Amino acid sequence: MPSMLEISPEQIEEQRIFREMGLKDDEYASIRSILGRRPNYTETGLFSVMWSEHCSYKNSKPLLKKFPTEGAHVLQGPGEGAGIIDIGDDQAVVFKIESHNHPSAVEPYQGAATGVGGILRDVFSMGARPIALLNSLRFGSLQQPRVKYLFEEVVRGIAGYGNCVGVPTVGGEVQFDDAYNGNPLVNAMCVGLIDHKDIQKGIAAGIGNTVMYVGAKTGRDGIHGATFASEELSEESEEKRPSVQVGDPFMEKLLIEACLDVIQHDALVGIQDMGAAGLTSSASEMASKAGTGMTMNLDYIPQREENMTAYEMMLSESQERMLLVVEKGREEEIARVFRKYNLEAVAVGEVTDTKRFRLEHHGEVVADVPVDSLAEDAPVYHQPSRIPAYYEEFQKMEDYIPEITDYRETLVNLLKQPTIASKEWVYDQYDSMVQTNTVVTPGSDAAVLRVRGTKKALAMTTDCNSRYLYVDPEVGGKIAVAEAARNIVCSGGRPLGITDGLNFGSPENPEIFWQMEKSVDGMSEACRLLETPVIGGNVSLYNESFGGQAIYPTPIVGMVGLIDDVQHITRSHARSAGDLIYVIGETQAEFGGSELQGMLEGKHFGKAPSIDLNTEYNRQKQLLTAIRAGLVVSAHDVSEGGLSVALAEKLFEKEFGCEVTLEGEPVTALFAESQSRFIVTVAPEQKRAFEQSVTDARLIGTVTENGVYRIKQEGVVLEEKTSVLKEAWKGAIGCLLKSKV
Amino acid sequence: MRKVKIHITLKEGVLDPQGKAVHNSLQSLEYSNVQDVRVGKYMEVMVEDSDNLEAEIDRMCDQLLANPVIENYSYTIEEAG
Amino acid sequence: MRKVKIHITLKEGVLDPQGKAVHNSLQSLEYSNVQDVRVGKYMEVMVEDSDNLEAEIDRMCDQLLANPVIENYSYTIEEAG
Amino acid sequence: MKFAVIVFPGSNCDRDMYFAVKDQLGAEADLVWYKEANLANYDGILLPGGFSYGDYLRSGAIASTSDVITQIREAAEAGKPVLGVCNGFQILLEMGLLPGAMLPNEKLKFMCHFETLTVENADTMFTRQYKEKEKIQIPIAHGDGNYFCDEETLQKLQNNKQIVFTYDQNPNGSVGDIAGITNEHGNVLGMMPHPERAVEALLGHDDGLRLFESILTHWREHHAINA
Ligand SMILES: Nc1ncnc2c1ncn2[C@@H]1O[C@H](COP(=O)(O)OP(=O)(O)O)[C@@H](O)[C@H]1O
Ligand SMILES: [Mg+2]
Repeated sequence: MPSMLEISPEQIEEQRIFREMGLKDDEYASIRSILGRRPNYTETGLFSVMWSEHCSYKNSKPLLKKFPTEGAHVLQGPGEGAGIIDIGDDQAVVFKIESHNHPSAVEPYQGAATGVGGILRDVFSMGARPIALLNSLRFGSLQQPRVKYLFEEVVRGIAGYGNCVGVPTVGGEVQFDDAYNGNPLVNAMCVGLIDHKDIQKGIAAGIGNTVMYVGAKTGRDGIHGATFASEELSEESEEKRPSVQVGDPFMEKLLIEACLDVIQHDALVGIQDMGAAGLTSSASEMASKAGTGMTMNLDYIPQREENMTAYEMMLSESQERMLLVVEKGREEEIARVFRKYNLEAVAVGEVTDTKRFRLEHHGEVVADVPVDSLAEDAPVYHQPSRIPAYYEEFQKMEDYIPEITDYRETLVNLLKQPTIASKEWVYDQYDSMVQTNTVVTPGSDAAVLRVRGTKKALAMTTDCNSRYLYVDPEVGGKIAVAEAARNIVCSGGRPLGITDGLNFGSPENPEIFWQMEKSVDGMSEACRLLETPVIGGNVSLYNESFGGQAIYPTPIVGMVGLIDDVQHITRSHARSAGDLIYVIGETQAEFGGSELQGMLEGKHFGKAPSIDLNTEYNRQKQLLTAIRAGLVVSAHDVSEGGLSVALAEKLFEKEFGCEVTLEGEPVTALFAESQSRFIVTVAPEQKRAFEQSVTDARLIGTVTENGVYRIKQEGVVLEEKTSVLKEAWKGAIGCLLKSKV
Repeated sequence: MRKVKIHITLKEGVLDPQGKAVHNSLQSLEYSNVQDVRVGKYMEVMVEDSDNLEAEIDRMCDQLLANPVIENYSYTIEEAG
Repeated sequence: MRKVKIHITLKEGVLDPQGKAVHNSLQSLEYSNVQDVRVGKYMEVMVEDSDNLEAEIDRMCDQLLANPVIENYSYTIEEAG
Repeated sequence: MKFAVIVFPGSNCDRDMYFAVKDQLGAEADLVWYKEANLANYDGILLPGGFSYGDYLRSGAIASTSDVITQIREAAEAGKPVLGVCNGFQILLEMGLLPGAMLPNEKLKFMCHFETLTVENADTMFTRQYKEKEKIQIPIAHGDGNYFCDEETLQKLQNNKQIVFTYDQNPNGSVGDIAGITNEHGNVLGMMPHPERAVEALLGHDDGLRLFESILTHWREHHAINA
């Protein structure tokens, strides 16, 4: 848009140009009344990005209020770049998850890479050193060439960025389902470590203080990225492609080190990353939070391209940029810190007492709006909600019981399902060890990192079985939180809290909104009962593919737990032959939304497995107590594929065998996905103590040396070499990627 | 046999971190007259001649060799030994 | 101002993992007439003209842009806007 | 003995190297920013892994043209131990302190996991605490670890016993399964696997610690003789 020919305020109104920017008619009307005049082109742009779902949460705010966000150890709840939880010794853990779904659908490598870059900035802008990355991914069927391409490139992009900045990628999850064929999900989580005294806030306080810009130059990248992220994918979004941003992890690495240096400087007042909606959101939010105003002169913004307009600069989503507020007169001291890293810190504005957001460019005022109107006054929508017909139908169905004759073959096929198969193809591409703190690398239930210089360690995981959420969002929401907690507990940790990545279809569809409501209800209840407050998160809506087919509701749970003593760290793999195998928890004929159902029927339906959160809580507590007492050698939760899969996964690392005797109906016992179950191994000498400690545990067999996986019930039910099962499981994803379609 | 020489470059306006790093490095080596560096790919593809070679090369580039979201390509076709 | 177009290619005898991968992908996409692929780099360097520009470009390439153990380089110099 | 861990823009295993030397080996070490380096006061030079200058252009290429390189070369010529790990190895190759060059991994993927290495020469200042042909577990984490040199150079490396570590299962396509080589004099070692990541049993294996211990004992003996 050449500046001389900029569209006039009148044209914006008459030709409804604001609609192209994503604003609705009544939103435009309320902007007009806030300003008492028609907004100009730049101003309309400011509102369009700040009032997009991505920045304002206008559709999801009423739901987010339901989450429990408080807890004794919460130092920072939702609202800042990332949440913070105390871990003792004046240290705290900082974490947050963020989605980059739409950019990744269009340009998977850069979309995923910049997703990682963005979440890192959220964490180090709090003053924390990023110590770990995780990611939660959803793709369609690997039979489709486009899906293969997306999958390979997304993983490469995550690796390319994370490996280069030197933050280990230690865990995550990947699920494959047709529901994601046209709309993959890429959610990245970052965990940081901080000393209490270093905690920063993104505020523009102190009238007269200087606003400084640091990092990469501003180009025309990702203009309208934030509104783009809030639109359904359409043929048109293919055309918006040039807006895709490109990441520079090298620049990010310099920024991390420089920002961690600069937070030690007493001239620094506030710091915030430029995320979605770039300069606009960082600047206006910093001023709004501080109750101040801000003036910026755009002539000083470092620019990568020629003739950039105010609109373009303010909406650019160029990566690797930060905004600082520093004490007036001390700009040079701050600039010097950055210069060491060959970075330039440039004064671009001033904190004012006007509560207005005022921008100058080429000697003219190009925007002047109340700062709170951008950051606070976005409309809030209470979308109508309606129970989907499919759900009512599912609830009326008879329980689905699969018919299986060959248990061995069924197990092998389950192990080859890409959702269950080994994710080594993925995580081998990630540097999971840099920073030398990773005690448990990917491949166990949760990743574990020791806290250097202490006895403590942190366990972390991301989880969400969206099939359960599809068949029953409320129950599925509970399960997502509970499953994450199980993974933390199995690793020897006490769950501290969660960050949530809410990925849904269009909230304007009442049935989708119902999914959102119910998911959040279920998650909230689980968070309350399991004592894991929500300290931050991200909302990504309009995840629908070309045909308008919405994804499965996918509220990803990122959880961090504290392990008091590295001695308590426990892995999922069996460690010695001769150890006793126990199952904790009951199994019922629950197959709705199961992996087996998907495999046999090609779809998911019926009722989700039931969950009783009190039982869940008590079991987790008992198991954790036993782990801390040293009674447990290995622990693994039972999830997709049921007991037979969980048991196999326990044996793979050392290719042990097992002798297990089944109870009850074999198909259910082997493959049902009943919740709140664990499978653990215990040394024979701890038998009594363990059984006294974990009252729900039942002995089902032993780990054997001979490498044969054998399950009996009045005769052998299932027998196969562990190595054969492992081969099926380990090679499945690689095979699918190589196969021609 | 033909030798197809393919140049793949970043579209204008797309950030080129690699070019930037090379540029900075040349500057610190005191090549002060360098104004800009852009880094792209160069491929030599040996291919049997066919009637619609150009169409085929276009298809290859669109499908695999270049990333149309951020890259442009161009090529020349030469006679090869 | 001059635009220097630099081609950096792997020396003969040096294995080209990227070229091989591209070749394999092309084959699985059924471009069966492709015989070989080599992948190199292509750079565009904008530079102010000088008396001994060629010598300078040679030096840049030797010093930084190409690795003589595995790579060859060649370039052309064009007038630039 | 005092080590300098050279930090380039984009180095990211610098702190790991520092902690390995300081906390596990118990020797003195400093993190030395590449622009502020004065290496005369150090007895050993460590070039850590990471992505110096983003690994743009070629891994290690841009770092190998920075000012500190002269001092590293001097230290090497003075016979001080110089260890380059991963990106550090790539820098040593680009500097020409070690022969050969690095290509992308054969499968073109970054990879990160433990590998079994064979100690091919236990008679160097870096490996004297190992046994010849000993198998050790050290992790790799690289995208460009496919070591290349011509036949003649390979012959020379073999004849001079400059090949110090080989992979048991070549992960990246390296010529001769090479994981690490020294210069002719034996005081400059470049290796792709990360010994500094294998110095604590808590993190999996501690086979890497003896590499650092070797340097230290060598230095002590040498130092005792001089004194
Ligand atoms: N995208 C990914 N990135 C990194 N690690 C992953 C990813 N996906 C799966 N993993 C790792 O693979 C292992 C198995 O994952 P998963 O089957 O999802 O475990 P669980 O069911 O116990 O949550 C875990 O250690 C997990 O962290
Ligand atoms: Mg698990």
